[in-house]
Amino acid sequence: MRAQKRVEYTKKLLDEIGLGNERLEFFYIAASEAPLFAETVRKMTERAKNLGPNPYRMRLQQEGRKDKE
Amino acid sequence: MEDYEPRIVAMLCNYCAYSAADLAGVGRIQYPTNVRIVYYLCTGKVEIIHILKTFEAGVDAVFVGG
Amino acid sequence: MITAERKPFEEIKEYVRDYKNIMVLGCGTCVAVCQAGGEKEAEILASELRLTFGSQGKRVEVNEETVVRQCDDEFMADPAFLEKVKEADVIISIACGVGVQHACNFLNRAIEGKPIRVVPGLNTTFMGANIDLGLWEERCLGCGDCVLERTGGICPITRCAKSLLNGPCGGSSGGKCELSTDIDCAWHLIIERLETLGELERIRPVEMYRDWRPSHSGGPRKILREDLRL
Amino acid sequence: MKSGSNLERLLENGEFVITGELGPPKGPDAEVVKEKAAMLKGNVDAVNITDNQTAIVRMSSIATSKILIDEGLEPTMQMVARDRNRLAMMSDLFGASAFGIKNMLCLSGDHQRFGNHPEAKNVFDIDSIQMIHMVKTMRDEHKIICGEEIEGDFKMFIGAACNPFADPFHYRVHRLAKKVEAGVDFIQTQCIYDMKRFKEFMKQVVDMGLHERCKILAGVTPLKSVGMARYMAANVSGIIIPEEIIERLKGAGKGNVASEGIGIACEQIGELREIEGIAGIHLMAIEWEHKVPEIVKMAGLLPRPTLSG
Amino acid sequence: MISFKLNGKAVQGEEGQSILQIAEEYGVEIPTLCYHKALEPAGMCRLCTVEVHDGRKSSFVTACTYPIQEGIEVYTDTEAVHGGRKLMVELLLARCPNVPIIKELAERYDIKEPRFKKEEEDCILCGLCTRICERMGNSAIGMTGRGVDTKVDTPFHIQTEVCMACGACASVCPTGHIKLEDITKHAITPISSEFDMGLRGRKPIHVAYPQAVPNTPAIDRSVCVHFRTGGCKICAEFCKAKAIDYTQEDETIELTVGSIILANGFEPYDPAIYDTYQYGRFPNVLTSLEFERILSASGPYAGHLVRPSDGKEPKKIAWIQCVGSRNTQVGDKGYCSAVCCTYAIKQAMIAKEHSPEPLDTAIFYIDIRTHGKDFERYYNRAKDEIGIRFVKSRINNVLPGDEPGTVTIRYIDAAGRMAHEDFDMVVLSVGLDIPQESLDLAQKLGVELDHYNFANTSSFDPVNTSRPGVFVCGVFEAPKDIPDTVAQASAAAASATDDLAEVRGTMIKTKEYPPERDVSNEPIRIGVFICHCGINIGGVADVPAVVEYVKTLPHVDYVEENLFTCAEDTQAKMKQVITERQLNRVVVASCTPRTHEVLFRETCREAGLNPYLFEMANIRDQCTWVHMQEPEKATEKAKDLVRMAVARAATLEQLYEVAQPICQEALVVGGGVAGMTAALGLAGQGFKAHLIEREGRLGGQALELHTTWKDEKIQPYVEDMVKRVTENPLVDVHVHTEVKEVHGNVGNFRSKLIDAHGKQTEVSYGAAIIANGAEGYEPEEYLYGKDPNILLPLELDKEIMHNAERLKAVNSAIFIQCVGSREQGRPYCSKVCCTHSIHSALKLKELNPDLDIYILYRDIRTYGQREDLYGEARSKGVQFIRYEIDDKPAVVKKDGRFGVTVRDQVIMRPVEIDTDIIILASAIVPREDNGVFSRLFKVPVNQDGFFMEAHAKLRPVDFASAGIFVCGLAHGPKAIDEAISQAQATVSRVCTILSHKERMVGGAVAEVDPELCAICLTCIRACPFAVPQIDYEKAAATIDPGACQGCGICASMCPNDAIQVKHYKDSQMIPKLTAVY
Repeated sequence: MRAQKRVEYTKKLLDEIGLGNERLEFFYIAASEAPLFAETVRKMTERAKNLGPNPYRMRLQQEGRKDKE
Repeated sequence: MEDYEPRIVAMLCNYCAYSAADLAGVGRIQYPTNVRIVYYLCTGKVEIIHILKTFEAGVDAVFVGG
Repeated sequence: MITAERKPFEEIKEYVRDYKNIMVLGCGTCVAVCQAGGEKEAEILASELRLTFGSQGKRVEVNEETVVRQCDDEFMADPAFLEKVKEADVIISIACGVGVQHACNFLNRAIEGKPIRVVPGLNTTFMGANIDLGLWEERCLGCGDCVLERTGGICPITRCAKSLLNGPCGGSSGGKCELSTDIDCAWHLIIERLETLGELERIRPVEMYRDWRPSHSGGPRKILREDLRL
Repeated sequence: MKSGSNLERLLENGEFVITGELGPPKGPDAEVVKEKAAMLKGNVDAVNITDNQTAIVRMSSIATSKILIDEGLEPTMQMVARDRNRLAMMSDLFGASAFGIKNMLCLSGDHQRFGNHPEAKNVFDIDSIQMIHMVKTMRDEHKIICGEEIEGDFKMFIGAACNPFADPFHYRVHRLAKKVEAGVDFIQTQCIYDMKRFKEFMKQVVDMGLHERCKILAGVTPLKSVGMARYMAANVSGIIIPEEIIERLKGAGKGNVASEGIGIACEQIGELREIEGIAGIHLMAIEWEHKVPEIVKMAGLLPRPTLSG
Repeated sequence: MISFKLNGKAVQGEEGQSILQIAEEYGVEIPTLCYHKALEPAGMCRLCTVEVHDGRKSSFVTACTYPIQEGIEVYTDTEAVHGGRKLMVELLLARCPNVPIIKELAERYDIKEPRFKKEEEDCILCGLCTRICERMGNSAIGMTGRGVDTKVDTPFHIQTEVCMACGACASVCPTGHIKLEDITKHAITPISSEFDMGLRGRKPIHVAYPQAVPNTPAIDRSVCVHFRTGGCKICAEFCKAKAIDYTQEDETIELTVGSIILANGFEPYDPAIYDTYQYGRFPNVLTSLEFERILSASGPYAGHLVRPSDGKEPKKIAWIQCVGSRNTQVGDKGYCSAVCCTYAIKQAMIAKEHSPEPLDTAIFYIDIRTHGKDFERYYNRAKDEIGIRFVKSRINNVLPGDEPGTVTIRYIDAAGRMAHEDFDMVVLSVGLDIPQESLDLAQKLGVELDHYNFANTSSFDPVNTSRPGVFVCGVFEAPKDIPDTVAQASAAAASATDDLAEVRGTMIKTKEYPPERDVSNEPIRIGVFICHCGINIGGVADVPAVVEYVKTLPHVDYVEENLFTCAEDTQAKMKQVITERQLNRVVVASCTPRTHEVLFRETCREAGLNPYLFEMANIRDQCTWVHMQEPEKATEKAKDLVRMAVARAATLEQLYEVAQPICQEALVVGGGVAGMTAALGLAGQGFKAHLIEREGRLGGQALELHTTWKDEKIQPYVEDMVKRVTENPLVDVHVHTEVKEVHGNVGNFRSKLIDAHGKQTEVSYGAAIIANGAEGYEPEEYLYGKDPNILLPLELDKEIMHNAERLKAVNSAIFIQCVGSREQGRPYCSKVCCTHSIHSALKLKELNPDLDIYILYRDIRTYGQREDLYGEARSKGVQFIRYEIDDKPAVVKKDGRFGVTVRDQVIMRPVEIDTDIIILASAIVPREDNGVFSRLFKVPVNQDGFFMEAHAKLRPVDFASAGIFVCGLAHGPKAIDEAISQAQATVSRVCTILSHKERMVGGAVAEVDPELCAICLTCIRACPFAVPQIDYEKAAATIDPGACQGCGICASMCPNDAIQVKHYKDSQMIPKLTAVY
């Protein structure tokens, strides 16, 4: 409950930052719900693919390359 | 959009989602390799800064499972 | 307790967009208590800034520090801390308005040869109380002339939207203010309280015009205790 | 005589008075005021001119009042504590008096959040009761608040509002007593639909003898439609509309609701006349000024009395 | 070791391995049709032909049969090889043009149409079936005929006795040619999964269900071919751990014990024996247990709600209640199974949640019996908010519906009319039945059973069987739900150990550990142990590559790979390595910490290392098992997971738990039957109990009760109990006493007690039991208090006890049920009133058989064997009239008598009945001082004002706060036997604390840094256990490590990061998270 609310708040922060709230999600998954867990991973992977890479990492990598040059 | 392999961190509670993840293993339910699971005794311990730092580390998505 | 809330992130971002080395300076007392400016919030804001600028390809260094109180010199006099301040191009103070001004003033005195830029990260809101976890409510405007003795300990100046002094206006309904059912009618509360005290008589006489000079209408205020001065 | 206004004189004479209300336009067009004034002329004894009512910017109450005087009507200038501090109030009162305005109504004012400038800073330097006291002091002691003498004569018939339907109900009469204590000459009430509660209120008023120390005009607003009734009941704080009135309007059937509303208003006026301590009616036909003659006539209040001198 | 080249790449293998085996190991694909790992290769299909160079010549050989040789060069996909294979496939296609696998191969080799004459065969004569049959030890089939007439057949082409229908042949046949029914004379019965109620199959080697303990596969000897023929043994060949041991036999173990507890449980009633419901005939008529599996995410349809006949999503489902319960005609199941109403409601609710389309659910019932705690509220929600239909009815029969797969229920409705309705699925709410094994066991033990075969017990000793020393709990005692079962289990544990208290702990062996090394000043040296887990990890991920990678990580001092890290010999070696290399952090990359962390931590301790210096990477359950098709990615992921674990390991700190002495006394609040039972139980276990009673005498509500529903006299029992309590030297009775203060926490509570004279006493105790009872609702309705002939149940009991003559004189009596219960403001069932009223009615009938008695009720809730009373009452002429909540009976006075008007639900018309006395079955309501105890002990009450247990099912008598327990009416309405059972349960629970001299506290608990604390009070307000306090001297919050539960809520809300949960600090979690790249 509290964790979910904290995630909701953090989603707002991600919007402010510009990463977008969709990069974060909270799921209720009971101990017996293995198929749901797998489905959740698929869902989040699909979502992350659609969203594209974390721009912060991409920039870091570019900077890293520049530094090496 | 470029084709890339996203990296995802899942912060999972021992009693719920982490157990479900283990059970998925026992049942050999296949799912994408992109996820890296981090064990939490309880998702109540997942702090905002944990999530932000994980994004700072470069991950593409995070999910919390309770 | 002084309460505050975080300024919109967009606004903070705009303040510091031109700087390379940013320090987020938390304040560990009042604004920490109201979950706006303590160490945790400092960490979060710093992380947010790194992520947002980083994603835009802007290389910035963002560090966070927290002092016990920004409204007192001694808590900021640590040389190691001042060294870090010196390296920063801008300091986002997430203290109340007092702390921001005081930090700005002190740091500029303490560090020679480099003007220190301090910008606020919070909007200081009110003097209030933590009514329940996650809920703060305004209780005092600091009007400088307290009437609580005759209003059953409930402040009409702060808690009545019109600061009325002679009872509830015609908009009071079901114990709530005409502004919103989220707001209690202060006068309703006062009347109830005085009735339980058996002191309703106390608000019978017409409360006369108020002298607003002790409040901010008299300009910035000062308190002087000669006996305490060195 | 406190002001020598028509309203004051009729009341002193024991006439059952009727006052109307006119909302100034949202612009400088004096013709609008004049048109509305024409509908009211001869049908009411004085006309309240609202002061940025519901915190929506309109032509100033003082200027509108002046136009009314020019049209041969008697205005009651309303003044709210929301927009002026004591300096502005007193200077405006001097000006009003100079224009020949003889009645005024002291109000707190609706909160600006309801109006078209919710971001404005309010004033509330003094409240409505203090305003009553201020005007009374100016009139009776020829002094402004700080104690300085007023140069010249200042006359004003001082009114205030009272809402018997706001909460806490049992305190309402005490608040009225405070206004009386502060020196109010007449009271206009919020519009009345819940007659039972109003009678209860008036009994308290009479028991405390307040009706002998000021004149009380009962507020009446005819209901134009079922929608209006429902809206007012739900959204205007301090208004109670009993379900049976809404049912009656609904029962009137299509096309007859407005006349049913007028009928109800007339019945109410009749009933209010019978209540001890009621000196008149304050008829607030909101954006329905053209119906005022009909209502006043139907209620048997025409012609309006005139007093010589 | 033989080295050779495979497609130009140097590879290695063992002598005797075939080319095919090596190719598979190195991931080189060679097509096969007749090859099977478990069988000797035959080289029949020749599809695996490859080209081999031995330095002198090239030849084409079958890879499955050709042994590897030093220096040869093997090519698996040259043009010549390809051409040869293509020809093979073309020939096969001509022979079997319609076999899917052949068609697939043809497509791969780009063959549209064979150039040869097509036949209509589907057997390719690969011989897998005959070879596997031979391996199974049977040889029921063989190749018959010659040349073109060769085929697989049984001797003489007739079905054979020899074939056991094991199905091995069919399972290996690549083309689907083998039809078991052509071969065997035996019935072909698939092995059905017991856990999935036969809705799907299982293998002879299986784990009973995913959460089974131990989670080890076992061989089902009754179906394993090896145990029938001596053949097969394939599993032994494949198990890398060499764990298969066919010689293991059942062992007879002799135990000498002081007590025996029977917890045999039940079996679900089998509705197939009765054809009303067509179970077993219609596929969409299911038992509730089958439906439970369908709803389960791990069930046969992965949680998708579909019906078995056609896999369609149902739109309408019906539940039929009382199948195998409350029916004396069928197998004499006259009792109520007590659990079915609530479980049916639950299933209907979940079914609605699971259904993507709006689902219509209807429950056909006789009486809804939601008498359990909080169940009535659940029923109301189902009815009023969720929209589940409840149809009061009697079922006539079940017939096929109009649409295929649908089922028609024909029933008689509440008004006695015939009606019918069609459903897509019908769920039978089957009752609880005692299995034959339990009857045999009871007979062996000499334990008496009642006429329904439940163990005979008395209300006052609900877990004692007729034989001393043998105890019972759960459904074998009486039908009951999980909370009551769990509570009763604890009760049985308490009773069974009562006589054994003296020898408690005498057989414990204490483990000795070497002294712990203080590593705080050592440079970090991490040892990483990476497990192959046989092939579970090593078969997917490249473990050696992970090892090489991990060696490059900072602080890593030592890395090794193990076949099984958890194996005993590996553990021994691990300890040795830790000591030798002075490792101060240990990481194991293997399975899940949920099962194995304890073991490895233990290993660390045994090696003198603080157990908190251990971290795990889950590279099996969450990596190789779930990425079996992607070995490279799994390897990369394993590296990441180990890197993350290593990053965290470097930050770990040694944590110490300290021993806190336990005060071996208990406080019992409330001197009623529950409180006294608890106090006596504790005394029996050798612990002192302080029994606090607010009134001047012990006994509580029981002092007003006459007999139990089993006709046991309550007064002598209570008197005896009071005597035993008063005389017991270990029970310290405080009457007229109240609890004023409660301080401390589990193991060490302190309280101030104050008696009627204001005298204060201090007591210390290690645990507390709240048993302050409840009281009867005093009705304002039905003229109560206005006439002495309107009585409450306890007042009637008193009359029966002391004034029976008066009762003999009355002509009629009316009981009104649910007075103050099951209505707004008190939406719970008071549970005991139906039974009490019916029992009282029978008592009245005993006094005066001519008495007219009416019971006005809403649902009769005589659960369990109490149902007998209901039957008896009806047979003795007690009239039952149902009324609805919004149409309650009306009572008026009438010439010294009363007129009671009630709407008869059958004739739908109000009827007026005259009566002399009225008994109001009034509610049980919580005591007002529940609020006081709630504040004092910091324990919650539920919406109705009764105390709320930590978990309704798993911890029914515990509070969430450690060391405080609840029993009896304080917990909710219940019968005397249940209150006693709960009281005994609390004894057992308290003993788990008091039986230790000390308890270890600290470890992974929250800790405040006073320097950072702003005393904002957030932690104090947020902690669900009320642990944080203000330390005024330090001017900071402080957290008692003994009381902290380590949940971390305070830490996550602390604005200054002043609170950290040890072992889960930010500085320990963030490095792990950020090591993700």
